[in-house]
Amino acid sequence: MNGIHDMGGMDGFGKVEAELNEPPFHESWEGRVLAMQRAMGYAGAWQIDHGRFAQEALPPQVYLASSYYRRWLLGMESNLLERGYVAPDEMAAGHALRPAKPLNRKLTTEVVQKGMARSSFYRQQQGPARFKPGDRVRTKNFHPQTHTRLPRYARGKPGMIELIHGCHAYPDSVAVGQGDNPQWLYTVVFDGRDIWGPDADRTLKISIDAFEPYLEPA
Amino acid sequence: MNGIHDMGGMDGFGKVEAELNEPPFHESWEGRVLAMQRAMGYAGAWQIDHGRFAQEALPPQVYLASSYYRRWLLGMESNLLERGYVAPDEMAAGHALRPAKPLNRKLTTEVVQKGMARSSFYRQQQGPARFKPGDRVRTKNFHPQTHTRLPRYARGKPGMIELIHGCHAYPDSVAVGQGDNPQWLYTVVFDGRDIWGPDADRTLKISIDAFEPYLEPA
Amino acid sequence: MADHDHATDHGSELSETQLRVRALETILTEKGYVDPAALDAIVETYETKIGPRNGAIVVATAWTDPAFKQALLADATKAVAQLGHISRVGDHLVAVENTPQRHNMIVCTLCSCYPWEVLGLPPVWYKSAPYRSRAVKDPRGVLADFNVQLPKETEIRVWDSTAETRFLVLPMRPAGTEGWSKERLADLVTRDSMIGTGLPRKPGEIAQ
Amino acid sequence: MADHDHATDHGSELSETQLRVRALETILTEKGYVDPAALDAIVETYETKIGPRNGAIVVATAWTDPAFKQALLADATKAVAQLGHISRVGDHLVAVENTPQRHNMIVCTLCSCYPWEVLGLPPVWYKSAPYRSRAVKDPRGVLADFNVQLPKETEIRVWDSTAETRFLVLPMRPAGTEGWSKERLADLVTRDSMIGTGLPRKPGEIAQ
Repeated sequence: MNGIHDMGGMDGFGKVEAELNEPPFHESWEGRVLAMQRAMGYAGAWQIDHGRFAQEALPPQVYLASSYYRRWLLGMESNLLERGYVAPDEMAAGHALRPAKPLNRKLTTEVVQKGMARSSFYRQQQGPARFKPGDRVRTKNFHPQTHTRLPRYARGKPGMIELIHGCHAYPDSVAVGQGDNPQWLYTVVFDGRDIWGPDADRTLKISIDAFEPYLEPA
Repeated sequence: MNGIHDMGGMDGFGKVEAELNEPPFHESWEGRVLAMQRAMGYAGAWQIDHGRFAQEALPPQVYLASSYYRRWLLGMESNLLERGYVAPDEMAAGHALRPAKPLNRKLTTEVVQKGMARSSFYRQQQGPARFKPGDRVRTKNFHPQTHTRLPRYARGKPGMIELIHGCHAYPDSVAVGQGDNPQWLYTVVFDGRDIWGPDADRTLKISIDAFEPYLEPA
Repeated sequence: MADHDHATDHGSELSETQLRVRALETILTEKGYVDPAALDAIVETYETKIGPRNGAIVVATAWTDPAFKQALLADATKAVAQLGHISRVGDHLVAVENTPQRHNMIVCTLCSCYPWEVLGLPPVWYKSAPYRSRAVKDPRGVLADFNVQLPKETEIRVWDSTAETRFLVLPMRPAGTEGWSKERLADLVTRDSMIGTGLPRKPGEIAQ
Repeated sequence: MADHDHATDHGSELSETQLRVRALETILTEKGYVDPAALDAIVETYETKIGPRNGAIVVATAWTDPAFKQALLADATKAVAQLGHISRVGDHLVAVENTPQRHNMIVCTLCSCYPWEVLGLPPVWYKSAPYRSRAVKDPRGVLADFNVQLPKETEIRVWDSTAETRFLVLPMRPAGTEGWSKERLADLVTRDSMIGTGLPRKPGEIAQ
């Protein structure tokens, strides 16, 4: 979806301001939100793109007015409700009011202490890769109402395949409950002027990681 | 600039909700803001595109969180300050602390009662029109940090000249203090699928009014 | 939609804006830039004199006078000025005609440009992010929000008012209005039907 | 940047969020979905174990061991895993090398993807709208915000992390560090130099 989250190339947000000696968390609730999200992910309650889609679907004014972990909280709440892990009356009561929906597994202290690796998104390939490094491609111009990982600024643009990352679960399918639908993933590099026009910085190259359905030969 | 104001084609804002029997103003201050803006415009304090640019330059989170007339207020305040009509200490004090900067004229009750027409934006042509109705064109792909009236969704897109509106003051120049720089103005019509991709409503045509520098032959 | 000022931090939100506007008017008045009586007159004009009835008369005239309709579609600024009932018409007005084949809808995605002279002040929804963002991409979805459904094959033409041109939709005259007076026809012409988010009332929908 | 919850209406803003998070943890615990002790362990892990020192060791190793550098650039996931000092490395790590001709910078415009295993939690600025919006369009302007100025002719390559691939910048080894130990070199490697918004410290910039 063309949500406010897709902000690459927007103007008006001001300078980047770094904080000296920034702590891992600014408020203790932030750590709890992160940890709950990790635990629910480990349990298989939803996938990373469901988490992203839920945040993207926040009204733009809410998205911009909320801090990073506040957005995680709001996204997590909507996934919990939407998928039936928590009911609205439970959310309102602040307590469980009925039995849990079963989950695959539960995150324990032992698992955490052994070290939690990020999931792998590699999937069995469904066919040969359509492109190889060096190929000229053009990104498609599409504007789905649903989750996609092709940013607006990079749609309908000519670029070149630079890296091939194997076959990955396809976020556009995963987020709408249509399964992994594995797709080849490439790093596609663009000249800054093809993206931003002739006045762009001439030394700028931009790459995205693009799934094969985002691309057509150029 | 690619500000939040350029929201054509964004998702996530929800349904359009009309208000029954909506009054002209919801709060009395709204009318005062509108009237001050009209009075300052009549006086020649700034032009309409300066007013627009000042609103576009509001931080996106402020823009979205502010009502229409609140944005007018914030834009007007920034034009008053930036152009030296009011000094920051006067704004803070809520009173004039020094003499006014001269203005061309002052809006009086008589002028209002005779009926205030909108300004004309017609300007003397600087050369022949480059395009005529029926011509195929392509909008340019550019992303200025400054004011422009070519929306992002319509950049780099093929279209057709439909109407020619004569020569007009050019907002991209006016807003940055480079004068009227008159340009031919056209209505350019696009097929919805050229804008939004193959899944777009097949019955959709979109037009914008585009100044000649926005266009190249296709 | 109530005006609600989220930009301020704590309580009494409206009064923050109100105080700020009052202070500004004080400064501009003391500086001699504005005359409060003239501001009153402007507010009064928009509250009482300029509204969609102006546009409705234009539409009703076009429905009953073929020569005027032709003139309106050729040069709306000039045609409306000659009609005489609107005291002053700015330049750059364009009228676009709905037909069985094509439905027109007006938006300003970049700000909220609107033909004030013929329609009065724009409604809040017209200036809102939902309308500005969706009208160009999903006009049938927007029409559904207004409970308007058009035939699937009707072309939807969205006019994005990106310059100073202002657009007025000339809706189709409802059936069953043969012989009606201009004034009676004007009662059928809603504001939304001149923006393209609505259709004119049908004869049965107004008091006889 | 202080965390400030503008989304709520009146006063005690942080406590609204805090209460909401506590309620959620209560529900999820009562439901049996989460174990508070495991949540404690996760928080502790991010607060104490996972941080940019992990990445700094990777970089320092690449600076001192040509075979490792080659392996890192060929397959960072595998190379880092074999290094062994990071307990678990997820798949999909890619290292990109700065050279006199090319400077790399990492961003995630769509959310805030970041190589947590090697750099720890991302700083607030990395997740902020100013960085996400500007890095792809005006990277030299962003570098200026970090007081970094690169030669005009240096290619700036911005990697937008739009999939699960995570990128680690391998900065150039500062001059004057011949014969330094891996540990001493690692002290030169800042977090920002591995994101591409900074450069490694010079020998004179750290305590001897």
